[in-house]
Amino acid sequence: MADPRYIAGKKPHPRERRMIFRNVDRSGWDASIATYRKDGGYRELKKALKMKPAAVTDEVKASGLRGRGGAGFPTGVKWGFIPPDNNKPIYLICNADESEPGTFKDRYIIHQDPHQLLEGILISSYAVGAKVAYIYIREEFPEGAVILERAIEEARTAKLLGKKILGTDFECEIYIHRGAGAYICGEETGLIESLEGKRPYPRIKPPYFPAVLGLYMCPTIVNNVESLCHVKHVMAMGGKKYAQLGTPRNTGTRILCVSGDVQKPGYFEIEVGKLTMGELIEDLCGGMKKGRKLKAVIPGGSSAKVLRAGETYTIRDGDKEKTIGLPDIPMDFDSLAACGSMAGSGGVIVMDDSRDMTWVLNNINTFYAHESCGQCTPCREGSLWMKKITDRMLSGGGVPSDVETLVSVGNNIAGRTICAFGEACAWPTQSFVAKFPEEFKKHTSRRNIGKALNPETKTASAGLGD
Amino acid sequence: MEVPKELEKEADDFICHYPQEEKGSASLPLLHLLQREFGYISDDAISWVAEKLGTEPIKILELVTFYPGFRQKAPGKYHIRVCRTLSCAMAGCHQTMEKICELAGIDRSNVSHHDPIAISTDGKFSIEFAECLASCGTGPVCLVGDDFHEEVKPENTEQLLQQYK
Amino acid sequence: MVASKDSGENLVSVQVDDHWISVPRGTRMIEACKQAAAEVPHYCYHPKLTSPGNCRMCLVEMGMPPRPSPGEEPELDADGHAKINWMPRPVIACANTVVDGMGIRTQSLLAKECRQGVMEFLLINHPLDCPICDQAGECTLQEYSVEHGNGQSRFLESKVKKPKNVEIGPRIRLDDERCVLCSRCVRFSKEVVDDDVFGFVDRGSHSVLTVHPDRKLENNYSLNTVDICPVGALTSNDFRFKMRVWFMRETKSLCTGCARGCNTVVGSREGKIYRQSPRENNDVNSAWMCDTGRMEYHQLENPARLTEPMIKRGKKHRTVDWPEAICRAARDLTKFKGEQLAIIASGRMTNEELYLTRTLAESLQPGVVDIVKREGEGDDYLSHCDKNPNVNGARKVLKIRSPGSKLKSIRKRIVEDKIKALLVIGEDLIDCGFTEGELSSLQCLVSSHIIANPTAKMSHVVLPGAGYAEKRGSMINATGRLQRLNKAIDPPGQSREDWEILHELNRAVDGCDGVTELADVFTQMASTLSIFKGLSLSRIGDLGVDVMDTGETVPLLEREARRVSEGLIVG
Amino acid sequence: MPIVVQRPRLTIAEKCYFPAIMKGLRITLGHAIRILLRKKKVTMQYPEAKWDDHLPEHYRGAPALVTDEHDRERCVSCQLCEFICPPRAITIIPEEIPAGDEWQKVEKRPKIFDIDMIRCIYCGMCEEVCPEQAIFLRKDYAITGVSREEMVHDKKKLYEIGGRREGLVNKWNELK
Repeated sequence: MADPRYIAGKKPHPRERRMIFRNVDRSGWDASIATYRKDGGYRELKKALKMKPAAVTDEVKASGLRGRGGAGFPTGVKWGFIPPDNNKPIYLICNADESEPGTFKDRYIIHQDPHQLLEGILISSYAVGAKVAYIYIREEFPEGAVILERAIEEARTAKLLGKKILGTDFECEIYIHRGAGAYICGEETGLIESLEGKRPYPRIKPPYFPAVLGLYMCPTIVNNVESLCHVKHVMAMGGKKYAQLGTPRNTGTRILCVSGDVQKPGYFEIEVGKLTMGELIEDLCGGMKKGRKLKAVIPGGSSAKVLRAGETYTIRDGDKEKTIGLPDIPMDFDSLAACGSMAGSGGVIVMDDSRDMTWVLNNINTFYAHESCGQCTPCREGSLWMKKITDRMLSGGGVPSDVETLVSVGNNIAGRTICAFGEACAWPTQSFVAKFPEEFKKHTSRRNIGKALNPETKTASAGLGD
Repeated sequence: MEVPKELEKEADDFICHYPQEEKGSASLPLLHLLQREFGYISDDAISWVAEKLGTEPIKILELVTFYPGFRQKAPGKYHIRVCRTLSCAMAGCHQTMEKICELAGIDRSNVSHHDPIAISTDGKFSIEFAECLASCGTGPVCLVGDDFHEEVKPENTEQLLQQYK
Repeated sequence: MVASKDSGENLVSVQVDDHWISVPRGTRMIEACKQAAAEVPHYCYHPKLTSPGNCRMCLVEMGMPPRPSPGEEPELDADGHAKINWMPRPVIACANTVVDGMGIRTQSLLAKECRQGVMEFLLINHPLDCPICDQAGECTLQEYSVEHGNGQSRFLESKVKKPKNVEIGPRIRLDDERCVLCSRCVRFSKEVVDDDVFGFVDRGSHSVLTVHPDRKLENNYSLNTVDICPVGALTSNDFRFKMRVWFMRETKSLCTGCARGCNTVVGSREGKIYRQSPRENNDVNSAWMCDTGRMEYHQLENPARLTEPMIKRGKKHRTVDWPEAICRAARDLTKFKGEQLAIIASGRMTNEELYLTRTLAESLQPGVVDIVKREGEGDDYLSHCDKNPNVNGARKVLKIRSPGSKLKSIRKRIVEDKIKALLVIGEDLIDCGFTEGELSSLQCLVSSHIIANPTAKMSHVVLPGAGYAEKRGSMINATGRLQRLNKAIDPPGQSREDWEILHELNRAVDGCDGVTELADVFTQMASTLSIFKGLSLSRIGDLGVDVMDTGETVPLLEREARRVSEGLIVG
Repeated sequence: MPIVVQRPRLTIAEKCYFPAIMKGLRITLGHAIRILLRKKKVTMQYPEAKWDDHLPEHYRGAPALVTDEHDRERCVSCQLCEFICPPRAITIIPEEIPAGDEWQKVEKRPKIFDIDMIRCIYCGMCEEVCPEQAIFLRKDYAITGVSREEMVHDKKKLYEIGGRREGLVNKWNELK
């Protein structure tokens, strides 16, 4: 494989290490199977089919690959949860319901390199023993669904799908299932319910762990698009070699999506942990906008806790503890968790000093109030309550007790809901209020009561969950 | 409601994607088909899907009202969905929204949670805010029908609307 | 461990609020807490339905014994139990099952905070209309808000508006603002009566319970959803705004609508019944009953109720006092013997009444004794096709082999003028195919009814009886269970409990029957009939006892047992 | 838990009661002298003369129903007054406000609301318990009649006595 050439102006940054995004923005590249095969596509599938399924799983386990959807759970371990004595059909679901605000990596994989995803799905299906795989793609990607549909047709024609794949006994079908605009379908049990044609109410765990009682109450593996693509590269490199990428507990590469107030927002595939927040913002994104200073960063999609410029964190470096600032945080799962936030889905949202944090929180709260499925009490009632409080603050009706109420509502949601959405909607409130108390006080001080501090609020909330 | 033969055939193909006893799984695909055909999901469409899948109509109504992707009233000829989530909001989606409404002659003062869509007086455009469209690096973004548009700053809106005649 | 020594194979030790108890393996945490007298508040959990865990009210603190590494001995506390590692996150008690050595804290700070938080969330959008709401007084939202609520609201925003006063079926009204979205009604309709008509529309805080406009909630079990609704979201049109629950006296009784004999609670105040709802009995009706049965009590309010004994003079009835009526009836009946006399009793009578009819028959020596058969439509749930509540009683006490088989011959012999006198208890013969001509040819027709009917009109002596909720007694249902009927209200006017009427008749005919109160009748019955051996009216208890094996099963109970064995429900 | 109250220790003066008796006599004497000097009138020529103008705001006369400023019935017939009434003087039969009625939102109102003034003891519990501020004890105290029936105040009569009382009530409050 020759080193790819890229479209002018879209050349990857030298600090990047492109695996998943190798073919994104590549000149002369298209989404067809011919192009993909010319570049060595489906070779890894062939390689995997020569191995025992368990051996493939072992490779993935050895690679230390962690799920790229948000929780960072080791993929190989997840596969291992399927009961060994199972005699029901096994399903694999590709979670292409990328809806965490700030994350936009799946779009490029699906649009520009759909066969990479299909190959990843086929290898994974082989490993877990699934004969049917569904790609649950969000409704907001209509074009992506068409491209994947076409890719599946091509793969079928090329006998890479159906029975006797590549002349072996392995059989597998991949179907596209389009969502209809619900963030909660990114939660795996919510997604499964949605796929079953029900309201996507997440299931209680226990007893409904997908690997045991998943789709149609059969063992089901749900993996993110990026994670499944990584499987292909794990096969290509071998698990041990793959594990050498990145840092020991945070292996491989991952795609960071940067948006917000930086010069050059975009996507960057880096080795996990080999880049710090400061380098990401300054080197890869060209720094903050002119004349503006960094104020805050949400490092892993909108539900991750916000990090404030100027804060210091204590993280472990081997046996030692060290104190670092925001720009020094390595972009990996464990370091970000140690700093009180999370790597999540890799969506980095950067905010400069022109941003009103109450306004930002209100925007996030509006999102979560709109996306709460309404199944369980704390999230259903609390998400809208938090939004209403920030709405009122912005329109000049804040009262001093609001700050305390906001935090306590958040505390009453986090950890007490059926699914992780509870945390997702509570963490922004908890962290924003804790880290920018002066901004919230500004909206609730008696001096400012009655003054609508942000004229955008009206448009911002109109029509969404009032 | 008259469902064309080809559409019914397409629906049957979708149903085959799921195990025989789990026909309910095809609810979303079927609703997508009907919305593509008729522009929105009517009461008849709900009954049709329920009958086709052998389920209660309420179970389909549950889905239609849950997912913002389904509309229960006819949109304009071109339906615009402007992303309003954080990155796009920071990039100025609210100004974009205002500008589009101004150019297309849409009054959004009456939209509510239950009726988020506003239609232009000439019926050509309809608009609503959507949650994250997952292209946060190139905001503000919007979908016009199935077409995706990036960096729709207020100054680009006129050009955008002109593409739809 | 000490606990595992004395606990059997299928018992596990669980610590609830610092006390160790033993419960069967697979018990839900919430049930274990209940056994330890630490009631955990809940809304969505119902033992007869699956647990979705959506209300989050039953959050408790949970801890597990640590998993010791191989070869290592677990650290023990003073009681000899392994030390519990408490988890930082609360868990729901309704859907999780206990494991050996588990610890549950229902009163810890975390558990209390969780409850308080959930309570606040449930109340912020709930309307403050308890004065109007029928659920007030038996509303768990009210009860728990007193116990676990904040006392004051921090909610400064406007509440979410939802549909109110929605007609979702012929018998039920829905108020969505009161709904806490616990989904009990949804699950009941789907899981128990296979009528999946409920659903939630919209989402998030705007979620609304509803039915499809073309598919109403009209199955015959719909009112059970009102019972299990923990708040006042679903109200019964029949009971709506009629009476506040705290005024009502509750009487444990039976439904006499069919041979199932569903256990009920009758709510009454000052001589008027306001509602009848099911009472849990896992051998008869689980926790449910049909709508038809619930409405049975309305027959007692019939404006045509007979309230005074009457004697026919010429073509007209005139009211008389009881002694006169009884005396006349006894005198007339004793004129006839054997072939000339027939008794038609009813499958709606209690065992005691049937027994007194039997003793009466022993004195009067009638040629025929029969009851009227009452066949109707049954279903696959509870409703039985035999609409007589006590046919098995009639079989055992009156020794009737084939109910209703002799009516035809009675008619024939009336026409042939062989039967000249008839004693009818609780049945309208015109309804059973007798003609007015036939009845008018009788020389003596004595009948007892609760509502005026053509038979009463033809009778020479009319004795007003009591409806099922106005008397006591026992009945045997379709599956052979002996159960007790209790008196909720007094019979209206001069009308009397039927056993008293029969007792008086017996005395008038025979002089003495050794009975002073109802319990005596049962005692006599128990000494005569082997199936009642060793029993007394009080010993029957609230839930009844099995006295016969009829070979019949209850379809609904069988399905319930299956779901219990699959671990889907607690049962 | 029982609370033990300590008996106060009395002084000798207190134990012999004499100063207290003297104190009482002094007060009585004072009143007597003032009346003799016609400084204060204590007897009123009822019913020619009445106390009506001097009745305090919290006077507990006949209980009555009130309407709000829009002449809307405040009572929702929750029957709490009926429940609390110590002599059981109140009888309420509720009814549903029929569809199409202007105030249908409230859904429920009393069909019959009777207060038996022969039984009423003017305790004011009904006023205190009312969650909708619909029943108040008014200043009417001379309730008379020539038959038992006349002494039962029905809904019409109760509104007549009660009149109007302003202020927001829960059931009309959109926020509640």
